[in-house]
Amino acid sequence: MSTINQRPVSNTPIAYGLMSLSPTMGVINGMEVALEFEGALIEGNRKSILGVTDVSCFASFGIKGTEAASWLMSQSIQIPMNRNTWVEHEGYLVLRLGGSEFLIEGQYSEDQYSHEIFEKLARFNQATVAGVYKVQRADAAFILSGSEVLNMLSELCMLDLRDSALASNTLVMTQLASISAILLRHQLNGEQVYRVWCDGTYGAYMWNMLLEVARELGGGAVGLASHFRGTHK
Amino acid sequence: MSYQNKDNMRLAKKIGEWIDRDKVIKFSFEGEDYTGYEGDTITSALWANGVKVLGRSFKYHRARGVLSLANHDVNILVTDGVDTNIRADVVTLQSGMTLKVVNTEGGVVNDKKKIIDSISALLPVGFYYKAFHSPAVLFPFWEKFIRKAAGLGVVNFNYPRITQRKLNAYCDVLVIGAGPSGLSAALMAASNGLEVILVDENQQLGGSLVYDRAGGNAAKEMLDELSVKMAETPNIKVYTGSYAAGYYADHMVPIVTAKGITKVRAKTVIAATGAFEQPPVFRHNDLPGVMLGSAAQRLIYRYGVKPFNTCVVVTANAHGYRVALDLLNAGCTVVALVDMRAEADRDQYVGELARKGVKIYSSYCVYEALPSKSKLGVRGVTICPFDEKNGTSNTANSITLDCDGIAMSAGWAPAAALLYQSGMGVRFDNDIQQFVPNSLPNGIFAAGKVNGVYNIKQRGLDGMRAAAAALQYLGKSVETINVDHHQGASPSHFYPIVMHPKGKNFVDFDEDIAVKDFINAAQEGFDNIELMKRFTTVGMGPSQGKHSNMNAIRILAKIRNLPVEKIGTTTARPFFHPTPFGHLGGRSFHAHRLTTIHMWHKAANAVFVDVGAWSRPAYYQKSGLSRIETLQQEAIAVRQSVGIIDGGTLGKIEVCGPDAGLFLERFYTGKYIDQKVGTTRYALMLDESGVIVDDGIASRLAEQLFYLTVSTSNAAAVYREMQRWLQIWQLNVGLVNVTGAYGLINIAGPKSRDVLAKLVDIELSEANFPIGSALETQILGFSARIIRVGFVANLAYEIHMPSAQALNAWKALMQSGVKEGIRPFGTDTQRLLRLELGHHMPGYDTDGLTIPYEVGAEHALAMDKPFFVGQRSLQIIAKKPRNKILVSFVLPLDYSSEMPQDCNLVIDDGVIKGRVTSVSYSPAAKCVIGLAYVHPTQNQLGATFEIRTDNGSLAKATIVKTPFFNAE
Amino acid sequence: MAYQLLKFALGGEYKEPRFFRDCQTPKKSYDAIIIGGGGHGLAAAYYLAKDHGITNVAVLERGYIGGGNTGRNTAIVRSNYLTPDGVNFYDASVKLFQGLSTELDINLFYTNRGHFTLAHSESAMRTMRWRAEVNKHVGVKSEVVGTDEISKACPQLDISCSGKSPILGALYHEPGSIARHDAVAWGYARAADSMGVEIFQNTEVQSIDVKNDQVQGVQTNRGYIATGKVLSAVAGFTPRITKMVNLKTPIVIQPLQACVTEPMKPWLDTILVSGSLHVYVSQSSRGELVMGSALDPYEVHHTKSTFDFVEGLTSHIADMFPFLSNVKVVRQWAGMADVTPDFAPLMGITPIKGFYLDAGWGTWGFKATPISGKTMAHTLAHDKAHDLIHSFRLSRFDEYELTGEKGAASVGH
Amino acid sequence: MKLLNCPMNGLRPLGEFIYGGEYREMPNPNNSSDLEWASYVHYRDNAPGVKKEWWFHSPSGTWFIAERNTLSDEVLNTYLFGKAPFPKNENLSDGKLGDEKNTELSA
Repeated sequence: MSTINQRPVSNTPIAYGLMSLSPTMGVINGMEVALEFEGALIEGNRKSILGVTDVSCFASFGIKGTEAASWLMSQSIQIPMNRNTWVEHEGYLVLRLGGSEFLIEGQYSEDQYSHEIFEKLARFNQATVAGVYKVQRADAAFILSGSEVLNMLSELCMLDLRDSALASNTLVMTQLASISAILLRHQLNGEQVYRVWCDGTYGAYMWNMLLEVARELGGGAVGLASHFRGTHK
Repeated sequence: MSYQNKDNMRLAKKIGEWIDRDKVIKFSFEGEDYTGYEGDTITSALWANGVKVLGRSFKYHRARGVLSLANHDVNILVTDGVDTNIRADVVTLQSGMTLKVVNTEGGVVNDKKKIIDSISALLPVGFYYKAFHSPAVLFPFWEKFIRKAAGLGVVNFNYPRITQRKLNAYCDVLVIGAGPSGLSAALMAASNGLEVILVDENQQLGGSLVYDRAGGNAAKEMLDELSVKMAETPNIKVYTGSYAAGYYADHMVPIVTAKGITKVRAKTVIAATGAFEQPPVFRHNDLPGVMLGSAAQRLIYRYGVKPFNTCVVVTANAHGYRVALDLLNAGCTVVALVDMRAEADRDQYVGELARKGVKIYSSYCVYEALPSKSKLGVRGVTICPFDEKNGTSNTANSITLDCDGIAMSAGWAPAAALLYQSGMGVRFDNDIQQFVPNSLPNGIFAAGKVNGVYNIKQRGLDGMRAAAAALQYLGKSVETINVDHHQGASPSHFYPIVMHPKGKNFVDFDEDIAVKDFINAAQEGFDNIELMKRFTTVGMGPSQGKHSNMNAIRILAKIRNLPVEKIGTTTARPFFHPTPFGHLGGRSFHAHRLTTIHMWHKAANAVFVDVGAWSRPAYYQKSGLSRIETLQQEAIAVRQSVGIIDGGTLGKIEVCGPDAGLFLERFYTGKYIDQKVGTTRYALMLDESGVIVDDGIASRLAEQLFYLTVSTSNAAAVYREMQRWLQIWQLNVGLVNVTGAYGLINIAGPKSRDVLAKLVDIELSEANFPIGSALETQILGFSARIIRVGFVANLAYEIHMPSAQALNAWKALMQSGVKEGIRPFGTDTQRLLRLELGHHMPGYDTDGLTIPYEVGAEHALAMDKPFFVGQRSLQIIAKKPRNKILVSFVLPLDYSSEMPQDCNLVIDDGVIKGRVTSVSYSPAAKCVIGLAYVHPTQNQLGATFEIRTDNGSLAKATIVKTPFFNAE
Repeated sequence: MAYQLLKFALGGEYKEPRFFRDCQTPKKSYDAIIIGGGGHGLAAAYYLAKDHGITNVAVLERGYIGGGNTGRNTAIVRSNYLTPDGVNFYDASVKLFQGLSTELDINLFYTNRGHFTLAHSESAMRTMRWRAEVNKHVGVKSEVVGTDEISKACPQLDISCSGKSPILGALYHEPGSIARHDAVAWGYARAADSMGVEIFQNTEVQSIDVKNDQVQGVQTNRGYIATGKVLSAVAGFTPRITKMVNLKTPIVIQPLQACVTEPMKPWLDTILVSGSLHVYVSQSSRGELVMGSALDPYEVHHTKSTFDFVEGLTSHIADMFPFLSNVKVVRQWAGMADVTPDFAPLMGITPIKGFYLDAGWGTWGFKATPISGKTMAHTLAHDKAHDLIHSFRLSRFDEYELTGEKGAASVGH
Repeated sequence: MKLLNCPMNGLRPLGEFIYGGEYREMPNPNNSSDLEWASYVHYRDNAPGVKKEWWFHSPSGTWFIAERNTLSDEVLNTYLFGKAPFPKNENLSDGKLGDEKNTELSA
């Protein structure tokens, strides 16, 4: 009997959707993702019109239960106080999904990556904490950027997502391209972007739908490298 | 031979016209070349060229020209060879168009089908209910002719699939109609800080201000003033050339544009939709050259086209006088103005008309229009004194006037379809002879003509009144605005119908329905407006009664001697205008789910099958092998060595917390409280009527953690039901749906243990990890759950891991099994494998009525528990006799006749006793095996029953025990 | 035939009589009262008079005749059901339909077009085989066919459904037909009236008088009418009537929507149904495509249209016929359906003596019009359910004897 | 598309919801007759009027009760099961919805 303990590189949930595009791939956070599709110039332009970026590689941790909020606070994690809102804190986002479920997502930054918090969270043991349950997550996660994002979302989502209707720290659990998704508006490198999470098994479908509309509107696929200069092969 | 006189009818440039005379457009119509200008509609360009016969009517194939120029000239449908049923009155002329009229035989001028018109007396309304059916054998013969006559344009089967974008938009106030009241409403709402969307079906703003000018400038000046304000107001989003297709619940109004649909969700809606001009009814009111007054005005001011050279205006309201002045202004000779009214207060225009030499005939009607020799146009009119009270014409004193056209203005019908759809209550206002809103739902407002306001100044004010009401509704404090009730003569005549013994006085131009048809229908008992509509088909044509319903109501009221309001109206259904499939359908969202191993399957030539939203390998195609052969090979690999299947699509649910066992005991039929950690139990789910819904495996991974696998197609529904029951039972349980978050791989077969053992650090021996074991461990450095299962083989393992690692795990297992000849298999093979073991599958071997007793699942029912869903119903059902039971059967080893199929019937003495649910040749059992429902009296080991195969032969099956082969 | 046409041309005077009398004042009592002047109620009245000689009958219609689901359906007639009882019942209806134009002397435009139920999955193919086997067993022409045969009957159909859900085969039901639905009601009304049945329009039943579990009469806006027998034939409104007699049923009212296109030259000769895409479509004798979909997803007692219905329907039809992109939908409408848990009707006697149900018609009521009329007339006349409708009795729900139609529930029509 | 107010997520288009049928009180299975139980399982309060119904908001996984007039299709009120006007069970919940902590958050 032999044991392989070398944890292999994992696949983004949209891997199947990337196959025909042959992007330059790289490993971030243990997951192989698309860094670049057509080069900085083209993608920079796309990004300003309508860019779609797969960020499923961001570390994430899910938890729910009546005591989830207090447990997170006991771990010195700042949480949003109202349901369906989110906060950003020291390189990670905390989404409060409904009242008692949380999704914590690490944000990529150039120099340091907030591993610490996720290492701490990974040590969570359900058997020892009453009223708190781990939610295994495998979302497909996206960044939507550029001037035409609302145009795209107005076709794919029935909700009013304009600044006037979607408060800055509010998230919505709704349907995008007819499947369930979490959506919020966020600042990234000083630009307003929209973030989308959906069940990873719908990831390739979602990626293709987002790209189909983005291309019609003058945008397209944008690699991680266009958003995060520190990411490279 | 050229029939059309081809006068150049184009006028000198008109202020505010919609055409660009610098841009000449060439096109052809019925084989002849013409030119028009950018901004013309097809109809306006043709009329400018003197072309008057633009189409043929549907039923009698009568020549037709311009009627409304407002999107209900549905006799003027053309095809450009690609698209069909193009509405020439509103569709913008494009360069190079090659147009032909639809539904003619030999062209619009010489249409051979016009013969039908001359035998129209044989074909009164409803005639087809009374003909052709007897003798019955001949009906198919007649039907061929009827079917040939049906329909308008010919569909182009090569037309491309177009999917237009459908967008969602939001606003405080949606104003529909950009005439004076709509514009005023939008401006008022916007100036109070509201977000406004304004929509109008015409290409430019202004409504009747564009064309209803009475030969003067006042309307144009008012429009200019409003346009300046519009330009200064940023918070109005304007959609022109776009129509509001219907009103739907909670103020949702789809706006149809050339490029797609915008679904507007408004907080309030103001309908300033105006009114449709209604034709007076007289003999030959349908000839090319007879048109509505507003159509003549549209031709003049929008397109710079002269409607007639010499004309008569027939009217029953003030609008006709305005039309006459506009016609004079356009250089037409107005021979006479015929006013059907006895003593209307003669308005301000009478003097002006008289000064300009127009003779006015009061209390006269147009008795008939006189067709030209070719019957393709008007050569004159016969007018005569008219008693409007009785509707009688004094033909003894008739006068004939020469002219080439007639403008008609007898009244209006409110364009109230959206208001009706919103739930408006109406009353009939006798002062204006119109249905007006009596009650409107919350947040819905009406303004302008549709609200019964006709005075031009009051229309603007009424828009502001509606806007103020909308503002108040939204909580803004503004002063209420009051609008005067209508003063003076009615804008609509109470009965603009002139009888004629020879008929052809048309009410509905779409369907060629004349006055007599209504009288006859009523005589036959169809004297309710809805019955009349169905019997005569009035209002059922493509214009949906926009120019015919009101006259039909008036005629029925007269026949029944009832006031109009007692007749009521027909229901106004969406759409306001016919709307294309490509717009309505839009982009199609065909959501599908893939496991992370999908790309591996694809590369390995998997043949996929849809299971709900999922795409799963059914089997892996090998070149040179049939599907059946492939399945059997995959099955043999599992039986002899090891096979592997992607089960990532299975539902996976964690049930956690102190009450988890109790929860499962209520939700499923079995017992779980005493289940040992590290073991699995069967989980059978029933509905409240005792019917089988789903089954799966419950693995107890920790004291307070059960891990449930449920079937792929039921996963979402099972989780949903768990959530609901949990709310009702209020137990201390947490539910987590990890269907997408976990990958699942099943390796099965005698060598599966060896293959798996290389990758895990646990003892997999039979003694240590027997069937029914489950634990959490590590594989490839990440945590995984391993469950010893027995669905497809006696030795098999499910490995559950985070889905991002599933492909790695799959590859590692494939690698690990190279020596053993590991082979992937799909769902089709899986069905065969489980059949060989004798397992039934919910949804496959059960249907929507199957109870546990019918599939031998008594062992799974813990009837001694205090409660489980479906238990009480089972107690009732248990007392009843069974009428079917699922049995396992084999066919003789040498069976070589027609192969039975799933769903072939079990027949006993000519009576259906059951059916086959699963059947296949089994390579392991080396015979045909299957499951079938039979009557309980047939159920004895070794007994035989008969299956009727597709070709009708009977296959004799023997009931046997399972598994079907020696599995050890 | 020639006479039928010529008589309109001769004489000049239009001599056609009323289809049925304009009844205004009901008698004090009738032998039977039928609530609902749709196809079913009028057919029951006709067969009561014709088959059983019971002519002292009033039909009470709240609105106008044929104004409910009779005038709102997509006029499809077929008998390819799943259970032998269902197939036999509807087959008897098809047979009555075939002779009905002659019997009622009105052209119902009953036209035999053939009916394809398309299967887009292996499991749908299995269900098709099941239905075909049962149909064949009781002598109804249905068979599973492959895509070649579908293409032959309808060459315009994109068998791949735009690549989204390829068609694998179909259940072909040769007798599938369409008819002019309004005319069915008018024909029965005229025939019933001619035998003495009185039809009252604009007559609403406000309550039903029951004493000692026996019907005594009905209260209407035209006054009280005594009777010992009341038939409720008001699909879509059944719960409002059963509430009057405190009778519990499993019916849930759900809207069913439909729409039509503008007329085009006939090209679609068959009736197509797709359970997976939730659509059915045929082309009427006017040249319109008549299209429908599955039931609306929740209970509501009104007939308002929804936009999502027409969005979904057009998208799916365009998958089947991509060239329709610029063909236009003219009108949409809705009806209310009595939906039962086992997708079979509720017919026959009830625990209240003299109160009979003709209900639970879901989306398949039109095609049953003649046979429901005939069997309900029999049931009223004998105070005992006709054999053909035994499985449709209300008490099956108390007895846990639901019909097997539930087994393979899908879009049918 | 009609709008429905999810107590946890606010006003949403109907397409985000799944109808869960009429809310019915289950009779005590131990002391109801077979007929009473069959009636509970199969029969419905089906005449038009204001009904309590189950609705499920799909993207968030929220079951709730809606009071709806089935004649006008007007929704009068929506709330989580176990909240007013139902008698409240102070015990426990599934830890997702309807617990006291969550309700305090509904600002």
